[in-house]
Amino acid sequence: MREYFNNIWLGLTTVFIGMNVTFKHLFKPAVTIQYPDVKLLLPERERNRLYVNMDDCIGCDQCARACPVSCISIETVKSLPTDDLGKTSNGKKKALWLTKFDIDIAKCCYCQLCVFPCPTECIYMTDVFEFSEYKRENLLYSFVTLTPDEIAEKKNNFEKAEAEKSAQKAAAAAKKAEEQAAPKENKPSAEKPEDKKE
Amino acid sequence: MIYDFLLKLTGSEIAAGFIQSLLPLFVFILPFALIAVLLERKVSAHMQDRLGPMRVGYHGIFQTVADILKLMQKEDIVTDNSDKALFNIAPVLVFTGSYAAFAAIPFSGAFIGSNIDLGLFFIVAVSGLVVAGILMAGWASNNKYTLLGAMRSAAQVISYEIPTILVIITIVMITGTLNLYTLSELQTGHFWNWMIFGGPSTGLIKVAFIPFMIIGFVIIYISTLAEVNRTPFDIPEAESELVSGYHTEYSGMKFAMFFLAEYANMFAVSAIVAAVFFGGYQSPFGYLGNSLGISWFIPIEQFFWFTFKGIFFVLVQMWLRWTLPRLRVDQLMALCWKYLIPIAFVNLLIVGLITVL
Amino acid sequence: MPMLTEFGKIFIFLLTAILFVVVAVVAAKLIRPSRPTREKLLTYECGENTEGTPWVKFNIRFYVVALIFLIFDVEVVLLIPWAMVYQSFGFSGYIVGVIFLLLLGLGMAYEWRKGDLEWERPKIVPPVLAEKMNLEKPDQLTPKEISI
Amino acid sequence: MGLLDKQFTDDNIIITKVEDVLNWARLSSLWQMGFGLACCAIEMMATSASHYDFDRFGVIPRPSPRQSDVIIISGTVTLKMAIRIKRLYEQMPDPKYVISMGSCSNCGGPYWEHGYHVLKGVDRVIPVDVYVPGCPPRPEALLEGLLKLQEKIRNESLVKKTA
Amino acid sequence: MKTTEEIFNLLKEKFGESIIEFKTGVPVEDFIVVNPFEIDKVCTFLRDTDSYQFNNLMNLSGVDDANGKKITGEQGEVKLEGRTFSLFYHLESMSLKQKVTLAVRMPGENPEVSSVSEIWRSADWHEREAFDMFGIKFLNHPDLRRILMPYDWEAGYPLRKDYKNPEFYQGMKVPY
Amino acid sequence: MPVKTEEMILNMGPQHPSTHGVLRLELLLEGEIIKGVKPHIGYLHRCFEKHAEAMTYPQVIPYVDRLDYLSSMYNEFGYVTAVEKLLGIEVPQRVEYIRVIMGELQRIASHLVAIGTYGADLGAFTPFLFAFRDREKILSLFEITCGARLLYNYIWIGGLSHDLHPDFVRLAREFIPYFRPKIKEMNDLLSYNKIFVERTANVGILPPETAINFGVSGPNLRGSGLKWDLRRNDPYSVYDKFDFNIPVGEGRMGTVGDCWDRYFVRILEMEESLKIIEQALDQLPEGDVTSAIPKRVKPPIGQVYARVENPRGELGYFIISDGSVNPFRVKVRAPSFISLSVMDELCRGHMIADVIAILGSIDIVLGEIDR
Repeated sequence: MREYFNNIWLGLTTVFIGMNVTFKHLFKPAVTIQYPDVKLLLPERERNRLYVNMDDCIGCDQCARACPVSCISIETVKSLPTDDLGKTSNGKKKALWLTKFDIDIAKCCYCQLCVFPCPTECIYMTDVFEFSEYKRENLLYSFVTLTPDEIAEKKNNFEKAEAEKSAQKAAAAAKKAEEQAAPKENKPSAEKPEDKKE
Repeated sequence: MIYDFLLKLTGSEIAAGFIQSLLPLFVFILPFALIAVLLERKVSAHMQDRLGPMRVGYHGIFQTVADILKLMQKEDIVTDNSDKALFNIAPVLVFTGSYAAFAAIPFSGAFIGSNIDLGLFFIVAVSGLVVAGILMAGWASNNKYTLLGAMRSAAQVISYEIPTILVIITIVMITGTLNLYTLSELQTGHFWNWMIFGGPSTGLIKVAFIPFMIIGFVIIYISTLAEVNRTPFDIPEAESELVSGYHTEYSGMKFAMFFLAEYANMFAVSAIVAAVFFGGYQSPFGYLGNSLGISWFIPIEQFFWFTFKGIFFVLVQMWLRWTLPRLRVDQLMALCWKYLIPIAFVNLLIVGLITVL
Repeated sequence: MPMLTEFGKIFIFLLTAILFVVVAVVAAKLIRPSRPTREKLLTYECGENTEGTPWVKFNIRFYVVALIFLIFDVEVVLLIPWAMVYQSFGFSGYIVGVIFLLLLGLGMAYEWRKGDLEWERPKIVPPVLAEKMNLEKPDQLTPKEISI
Repeated sequence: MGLLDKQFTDDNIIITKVEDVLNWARLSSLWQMGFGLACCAIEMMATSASHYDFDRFGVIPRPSPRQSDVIIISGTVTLKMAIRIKRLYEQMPDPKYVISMGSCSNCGGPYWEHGYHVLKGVDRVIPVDVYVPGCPPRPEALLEGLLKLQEKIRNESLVKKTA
Repeated sequence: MKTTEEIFNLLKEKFGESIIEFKTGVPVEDFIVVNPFEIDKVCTFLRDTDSYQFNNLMNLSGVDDANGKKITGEQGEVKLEGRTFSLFYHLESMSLKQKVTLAVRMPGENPEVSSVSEIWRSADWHEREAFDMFGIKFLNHPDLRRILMPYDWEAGYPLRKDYKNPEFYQGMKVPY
Repeated sequence: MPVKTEEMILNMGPQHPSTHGVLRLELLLEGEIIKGVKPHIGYLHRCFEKHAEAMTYPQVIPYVDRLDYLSSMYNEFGYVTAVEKLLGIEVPQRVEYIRVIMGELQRIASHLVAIGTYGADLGAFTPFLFAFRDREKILSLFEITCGARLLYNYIWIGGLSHDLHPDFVRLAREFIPYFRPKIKEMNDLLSYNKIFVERTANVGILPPETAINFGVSGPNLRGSGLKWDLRRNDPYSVYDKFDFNIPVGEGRMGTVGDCWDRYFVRILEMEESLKIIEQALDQLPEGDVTSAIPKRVKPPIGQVYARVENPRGELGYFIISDGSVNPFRVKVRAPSFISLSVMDELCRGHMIADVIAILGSIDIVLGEIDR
């Protein structure tokens, strides 16, 4: 019997306590950020869309190797000694033409592992998060600054130079064939010029 | 009375009755539902430190309009396994059941759909139609969730009818009438004439009534809450258990009908509580129309007060909904059979004793 | 011209309601698309195939509720005429009602006692495993004793 | 045969007006199917929570697919789940929309390479309207995706596209 | 509190041949290699004896040792011959605060081991997972079905080192 | 009334509002009574263990994040503990303290989700939003530190990816007095509510013996009345330097080990976490957090099992190294995986609504169960 009335009492009082809490909140200002009108100031370390500053990129491929999901693909062509690619902002000399620098942002897992190894700090995460798309293909970002024609030209140049070089090398190798067992026998026409300079 | 006015205007009783029957629907229920759905979202949002609909019109006032228009565009799915005839009839029955209750509700001194003497009793009885509709919907969908939801719903609604009726009998014992119009007229004057304050009786008896009236009010409020399946009694459509209960399989306009019926029901029960305990359409302070001498203004004021009281109780329903967890089905039954009914019984006996003394 | 009774008005209310639903559904039909597919017309069960039919012999519990309700409802209905007029019979009128109510209450007490108001469910046994389990009491597992 | 099934060949002012109203209704009341898959589901919940408040856009979660308009694929779709997702999508009434949220449902995300049990992109089983990138996307990003979807609905037309 | 070595010696005394080996090394946690068909008896003993009281099975993990010879088949598929599978049992006594690691080794062709799910119920799902991922059969397991992969997965056991992914599953393309 | 009714199989999930993701429960029902529950998992099997074998040790960390996405920090913590044990390296004190602070903040955030969704499961939607509102504060703390809201990749082998943000300590100190009253509010709104108590007390009782035999750990085990917390009983990192209590279920509203106890242990644990954070902030040493990060992680041949007290229980990593830069085998002992297997035992004889209550009270995360 005691329990019976205790139940009634507890039931009513706890309901009123709860109602009191919600009633108080009815008049508290909302915490909502009205997104398209008001935008939150994002912290400086914010990790969102990747951006590559191609002016600084030396094509070292470190980011692609650090990426756990392999969403960065880089292809480079060696420049000719005559080409001047300029320097990066922290004084490194560029020696490679970037013919492909694609980031499949749809695969990216925003872990920032690619940012740390970059020697020139040219790849970094920005605070841009508004980049949804109607088509998935649009999420494949290409950062290459060269036009396709230029890329073809650079490749061509490199192949020519390589051919010359290998011809020279072959000649040199023929000279000291007894010492060195063909240090580089790769056929430049068949091989994709994928250099992994560190 | 608007009916008499319409009768004069059209000259045909059927036409007058028809127009009158449309009035609550278009003048009241549809606007009310539009407002109430928005209100529900706004109230819940502000209780949860949110804002609620903001983007459709100023502070989202057209949100419900958009919802209805969208629901009209939605495909209507009738699954292969369902009992198609019953599936289609169910929403009609549910809406009819809840709308019929409005026939006997006095919105103001000048408007009551049907001034039958059985008023209160009729409302309780006709809400049985809703149960039939719900059972039909649950059964016809041929879905386990809907069936369980419908079963629970039926068990719940019929169980909670008993405490409701018992409290109504308590009122009838004091006032001797079931007619809601008469009941409202009895409570005229100021708010101390309301039934919750002992009604029109005077003296010591009036004071003695007050605690029992309050108990009666709490009981009827809880049980009407259960009858319209609102939290904490929303187990039939318990989202986290039975997906969305008996209307899981309904889409598009038929679902909208269930939705509309639910909100209509919410107001109907609030109106009953207001009419029985809080003076119906009577103003708590006397009428502006009286003091200004504009007699035609009084019904409008009355309508305002009635709506105000109704919406107030609807708001309390929402308040409860966004505060409380829901009960389990056996606890719900236990609450009804072990707590509400015995207390209502005792209450009835005591009130009867006071009246005869 | 026949007088429209109050019940007639209610009847018109009912008709209006039905009409409204029908009109609304038909109006929606003019707009909404209809593209049924086989999967769409399957019964929804959280994305799984349904196993068995829901139309089974259902739990007796719900019927019991219905039965009790029926008894109570009918008896409560009998109370209404009494409630309206008992005052004119004075104290004796009240006593008559009380006797009736007491009988009703007695019936209910009986049902309560019999356990019909409980939801019929098996006794829940916490899953205690029968195997031997050398477990010290929790208060003995105080952090001070621990040395790893 | 309803209005939305028809494709008008000529463009006139009535059709455009009706279309505008219908599109407006659809885009303002996108009921979301309450359904989460993985990490992104938590961000989706955060989006409907107080700080970002999905309800502002008229988006409320509906537990049943029959009453929902938009399904947000929030997380990794595994092969086991893909069959169910396809069915759930099918069971939604037309018109319906799909938002693919996060890298995993866009294209398998971090699991695209070695994920023997991961579906590489939910667009292999259901048509996707908007891809929201991120892993998981910020709640704002999801809201932006929703705005993009609304933009898309706004431009839907009853008029048959010519060529 | 006993060290693994003490436990090994004691077990060796009790079970003899079933206790095969004691392994130790610097970063290696010490563990005891047990005969796969005797593991349930050893475990029952370890749990129920008062001086051990290993009442908690922390972890049970299958390992593909990938230690056999590599044989390239006709279609270029790589097969490992003579490889073994291992199972590691990490036991803990919550009352005596001691831990021990047991291991069993099974041949690669038909890996079978006695189930310990009767002894620790937590082993039930762990064993199902090992079956699902490595195809290790647990004798006397009450319900040995796949647990993570679909029940109709036919392409083998994915955590084996020589696993090859199928092209299609129920009409869905699996590779990227 | 022993009338035989037909049994019915009801699927709950994979798409269901309260299965916390993509779990499928196959309920065998007799009316409303549960005869048995069969959990079907694997709808989120993301092949973590296969991925780990193909990654280098640091690259595994982003995947580890995605296991238990509600407590990523702690997953990283566990993983790096295991790898550091394998490598045999010491990390600077500051790193340890920051890890503990982050871990405990993460514990609060994770418990908030558990409590909030538990309320939502039982029909109270407001506590859910309140919990998420407060969680948002913690997430913003993480965000200023490492830039991500949910999956951090913050704790690295031998160190941390960033040092603390200059504002972090101030904001964290502000958070503590902000959060304490919110716990009380949650108690008013939910914990002591009669309806909530009725729904959870005496439901799903898990006796301690059964819990241990099933391998249940963490708050679920403590809810059964057993004082077992790896932070105390098998201390790792710098947990031995803090003073905190281990709350256990006491059966205040019903029997020891019922849903209410499991729920309330989490509420109490949030307070304890606040205590730890306070102490750690006070003791926080200065120093460098990146100095100990090895350039190339290449552990010697060997194997290790290391465990930490995740918000959900004992999170263990079993790592076998074959001496290369890729782990040979990583097996995760996921606490929810084990906790879920006890469902069948707990649910028998209860009603449908109780399944939700029990499932919510054991607080599972599907990402971790399916891996």
